[in-house]
Amino acid sequence: MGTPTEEILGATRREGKRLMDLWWQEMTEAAQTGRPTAYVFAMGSMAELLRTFGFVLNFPEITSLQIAVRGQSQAYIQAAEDYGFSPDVCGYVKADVGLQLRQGEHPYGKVPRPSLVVTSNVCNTYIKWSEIWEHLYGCPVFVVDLPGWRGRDSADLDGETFRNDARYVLGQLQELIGLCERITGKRFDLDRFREHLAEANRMAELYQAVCETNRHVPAPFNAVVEGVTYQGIAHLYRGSPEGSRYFQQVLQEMQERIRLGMAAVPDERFRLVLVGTTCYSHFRRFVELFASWGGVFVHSTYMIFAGGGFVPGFAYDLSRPLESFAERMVTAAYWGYTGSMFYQQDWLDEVVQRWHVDGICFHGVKSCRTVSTGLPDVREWMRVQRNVPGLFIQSDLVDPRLWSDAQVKNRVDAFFEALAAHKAARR
Amino acid sequence: MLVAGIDVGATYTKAVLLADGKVVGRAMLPTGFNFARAAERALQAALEGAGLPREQVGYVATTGYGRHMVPFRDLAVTDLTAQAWAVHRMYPEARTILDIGGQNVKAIRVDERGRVRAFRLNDKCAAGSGAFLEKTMRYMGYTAADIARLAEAAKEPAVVSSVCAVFAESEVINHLVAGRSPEDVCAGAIVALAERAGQLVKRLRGEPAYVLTGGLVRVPLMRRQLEQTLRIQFLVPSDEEGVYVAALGAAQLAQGRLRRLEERATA
Amino acid sequence: MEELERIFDDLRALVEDPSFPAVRRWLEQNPGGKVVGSFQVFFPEEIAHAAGMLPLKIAGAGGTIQVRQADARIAAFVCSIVRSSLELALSGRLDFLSVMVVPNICDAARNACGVWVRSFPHMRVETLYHPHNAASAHAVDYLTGEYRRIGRILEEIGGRPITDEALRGSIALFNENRRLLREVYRIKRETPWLLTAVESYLLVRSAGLMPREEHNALLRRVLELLPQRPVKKQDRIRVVFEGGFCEQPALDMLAVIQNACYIVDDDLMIGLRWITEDVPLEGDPWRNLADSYVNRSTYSPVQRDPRKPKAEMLLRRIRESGAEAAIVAAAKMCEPGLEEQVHYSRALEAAGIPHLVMEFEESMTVFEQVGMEVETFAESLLFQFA
Amino acid sequence: MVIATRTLVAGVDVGSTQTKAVIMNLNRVILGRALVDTGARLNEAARAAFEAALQDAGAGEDEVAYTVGTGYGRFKVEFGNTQVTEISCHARGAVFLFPGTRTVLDIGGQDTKAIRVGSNGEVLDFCMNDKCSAGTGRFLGAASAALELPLGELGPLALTARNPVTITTTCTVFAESEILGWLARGRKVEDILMGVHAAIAARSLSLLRRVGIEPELTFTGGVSRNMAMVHLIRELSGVPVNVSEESHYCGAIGAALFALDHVLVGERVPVGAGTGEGEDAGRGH
Repeated sequence: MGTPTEEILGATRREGKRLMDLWWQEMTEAAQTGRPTAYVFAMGSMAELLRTFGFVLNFPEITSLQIAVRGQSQAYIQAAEDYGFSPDVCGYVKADVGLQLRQGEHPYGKVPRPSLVVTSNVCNTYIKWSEIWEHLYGCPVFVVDLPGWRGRDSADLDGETFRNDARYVLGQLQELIGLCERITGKRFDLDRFREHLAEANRMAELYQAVCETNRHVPAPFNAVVEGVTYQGIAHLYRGSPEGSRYFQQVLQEMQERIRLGMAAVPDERFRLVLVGTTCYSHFRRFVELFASWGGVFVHSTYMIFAGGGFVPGFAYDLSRPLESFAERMVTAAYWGYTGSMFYQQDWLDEVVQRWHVDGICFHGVKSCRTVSTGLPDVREWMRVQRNVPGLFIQSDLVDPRLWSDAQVKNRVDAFFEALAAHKAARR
Repeated sequence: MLVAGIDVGATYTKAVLLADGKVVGRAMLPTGFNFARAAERALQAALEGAGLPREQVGYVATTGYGRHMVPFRDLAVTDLTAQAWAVHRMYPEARTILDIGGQNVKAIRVDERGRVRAFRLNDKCAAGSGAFLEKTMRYMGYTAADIARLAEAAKEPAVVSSVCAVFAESEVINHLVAGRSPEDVCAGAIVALAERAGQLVKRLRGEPAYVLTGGLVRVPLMRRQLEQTLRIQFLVPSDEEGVYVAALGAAQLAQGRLRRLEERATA
Repeated sequence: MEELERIFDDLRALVEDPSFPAVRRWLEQNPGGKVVGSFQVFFPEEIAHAAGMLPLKIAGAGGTIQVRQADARIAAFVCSIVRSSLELALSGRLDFLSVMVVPNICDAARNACGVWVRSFPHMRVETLYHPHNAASAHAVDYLTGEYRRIGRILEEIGGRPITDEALRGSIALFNENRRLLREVYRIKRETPWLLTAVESYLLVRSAGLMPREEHNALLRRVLELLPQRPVKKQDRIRVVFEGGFCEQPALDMLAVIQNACYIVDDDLMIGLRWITEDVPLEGDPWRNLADSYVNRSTYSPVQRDPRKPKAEMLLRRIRESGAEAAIVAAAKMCEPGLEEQVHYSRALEAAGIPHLVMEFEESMTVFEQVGMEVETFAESLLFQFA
Repeated sequence: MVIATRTLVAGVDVGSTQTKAVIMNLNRVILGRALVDTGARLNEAARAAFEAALQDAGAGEDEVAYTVGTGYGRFKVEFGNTQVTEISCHARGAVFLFPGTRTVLDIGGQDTKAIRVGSNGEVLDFCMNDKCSAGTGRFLGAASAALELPLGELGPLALTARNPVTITTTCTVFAESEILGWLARGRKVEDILMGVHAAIAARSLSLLRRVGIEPELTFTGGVSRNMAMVHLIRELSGVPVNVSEESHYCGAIGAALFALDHVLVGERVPVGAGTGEGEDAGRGH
């Protein structure tokens, strides 16, 4: 019928798919033409800077999870284990090793070889992962070392610790620029860089606004369904006009959904926040286990890692782009990434209040120490200090062998049974 | 002069007697709690069977789980070394040996002289030993003797994909909860075990010719599955040979050492 | 030679005693003294020493205690050393700590730092970010600043300034300790039969468990006695043990290995031997410490330094120690160690060096499989049965 | 609306090794109980236990107004009316058996659960074992197999230990090989057994700590009949431990109580879980 509402509601999904396809098209072409490709990571991707040099950006975390969503991760992971990697090693890493051993043949296209790898230490495993490509391809690996949250010493943005960190990061960025110039043969274009920063500023603001819409009851989107697409686009298109345009559309759609009273999960009964990821090899099942009880995820830790750990209210100062970029990276490392990982309680506390959360699902990922170490401890803190119920389940990011359906279902069902009692008692 | 090889396993102890390189006696007994006594009894049984006196035994090599617990040994070697040696004597062309036993799965690469070049044992975590299969059977109310029969009657093996033995057992239970037949579950457990064992061979980067030993080679599905996964053909010793392979290897090694000692004494 | 045996017996008792007796002795002798704990791998203990405090290396509990309370806070798929170190604290065995520093070596340790913060509100728990971009021209500047930050914290807690003079004095003391440990490793390389793997490990590990002044005296005495030790050289293979940079194998596991091999070099407790040359005494001592961490140091899987490709460093370690083979171990659940293990074994294979790949856990008590693997490995190199 | 003749309710707990059924009247009196081995066919086990419990109660199936299934095989109680997880059921059952219960521990073959409950048996918080410390209950079965001793003898023998070994690994599979290792080293069977019990108790305690231990602590499930385990849990937790003669029926009792709620109140049985299908759902082999 083509009413405006339907256009708005359908456009986001179509546009999200188009942007994802576009990225794969770009990667597949680069695999043929040899256009310089940088491998980067979701957290601390330095996309704004690398875009200035025209690199194609490959996000191996995203390609790994897509292998799992396509239901093919087990074969890729097994190939990596045959190569020598232990069952205890990160599932993303192994899915990617499997991909590299297949010359980049991916269910969605072809992944080009890296001309450059840029990583941070926000997840220490990024560094070890990068070293695998270094061994396979002899490509340059540049670690942008981002010192993380150090408690009270990092609280003061005028303090000596922050200034020392920012100086270090700025120095490294200058070295990275030199490396990029050598690889691409292009001079660093500060004006172009500034444009990418401006786009990232725009997108950050819109992304924040989208997250905020989920404070509405019922929630207009599910942070582990639509939210995963938002995270993906935010990573892939940060610093580009497509990114800002997309989130403009998403925001519109969310406002429309709220206006129409549309809920992400019909008959929303329980509002949840997810600490960790879903298990991407059992993506639909994971969501269904919660949705069948009327449970919707209104937020997740990964929503804040996306797009570079956006810190509310922080924007690049375009008058001093590189310095501001360095400071922004340090701040993101403090609050967006490391702070939210091991000082999770403060962030959770705020989300529970502002997003009207009934319970927290902690998903321990067996092969990921970055997001999983200390989860029981945070869970206990939230229970004792804030009386917020928490569910603890375990499986993996992408390894289907670590998913045991009956165990997970048993825990989820029991959690909802208890949550129902908890809610009834509060009424 | 006789030499003896004694394989002191966790469940069974086997002894093999050699005279001039030929097997003249052998015996197998349950190990029980006392490894030294088990070794002594197995040796006695082999001697009695052959009608030979103890005094003629000039050299004893032990192998297996309890190899260090036997005070009257002259030499202790691991079962990998012993097995590799015996298999090499049986099949000089063998370069890769896969042994699927109750407690352990071992993949061994040997050189043209029967020496161990590289080896891999199953990660305990990796649900990859016969014990897992036995537990599965016991859980379903069957015994190890039913494995082959049940597996052959399977329609479609249930997928048991977990790496961890504990979860693998849960998976088995979950399959039964979901209504899968014991036949399919049994076959699924075998396929899973073959998968893990095959992975060891891959990790070792095995080369032909391949030899398959161990208690579970008698399960046809196991062998078929392995050959299919690895796209290879296995040489398989007879049941009799297979059971005594480590003890035989130890005895052969004992023979070699004794000869060397005698040469040294006469020189 | 009874003296040597007695020294090693005492050291074994010290290493296996989760109540940290040497620290308690020091506290009795220094009433009101403050203890600074540091987790693996490296911490500039000189700074704590210069602040008048006792630095203590926390490297897990091995199998000496049962992990009970820590498992309620950290999931079981995290490596043992992170959990057992926390257990030491939760069970009250580290109540004497004023400060605990957890360097950002890996994801598990970094997040465990948050658990320590939540669990011990009365202890000052700090994380320390060593540079992961060691090749950057800015790394030393940064690390100097980071060391000064730690210094400020210790000054605040100790209530007295850390003078450059005091820091230089501490550096000299620790230089001496590292020099003596290098001597121990020279003996391992040249005459491995004089010193078992367990004994040399005890000599290194104990450095982090007692005042360095005492430890230096002890090392000097041992080095004096060792050459006269009446031990027969045996026919064993010479191996390098790699994989002990963080979680430590149980003493009994080392004993099983040494039954079949001479370990002529290793990376056990590498943090205590991280700096490979004397730290200069002239100039800014803070900067000298930082510069030595970055530029006068060895390697481990948890430091990124493109100037020190780890597989090549291992090959060099093997070459320089005259080893014929390597045991490449990794702790269970240790992401960096397990990943590096793959590169190591690939490089060794390419170089044609026999090697044994194994996984271990500090709390292991059963070594049958380890024994079987090591013995088979040794047999394959040693015997020509034909 | 309750039909007059239907004055009974049933709870059927299909566990991984044993299936239990309980028949209860509207006055919360247990009239019949039965326990059968689960085996490979869960629906048959559920049926058999249900019928045996009816027989024990001297009642007919047509007298049962409502049946709740629980346990891993709860969706295989095909003749039942609804399903509730065993976490909720153990909580209800424990408070029924000991009204002062605030903390519940159940060591099962597949999973160990620690539950904190309110005075009406409602679950306030629960924790189950990590993946890498799964199957601790089954660990006793493994010990029994390795040491060739019947399950029932393990506890009493363990209590005679003088110098127990320490089993340090968390992983059940590794721990099983530790048993063999200690045997090979000639340690006494009772000392090894005590080590096994202590290891299970230590892991159970870490779960209890995650939910917070509040007296009274009630220990449910089959393992609660093991005296060594009860002794250790009491010692480590520092609180008295309730154990009922009926402890292995606790889940089934809880299920029957949920059934009773339904009959009396018409609601309160938590619903919404959908079906138990979903094995391999979303898995793309």
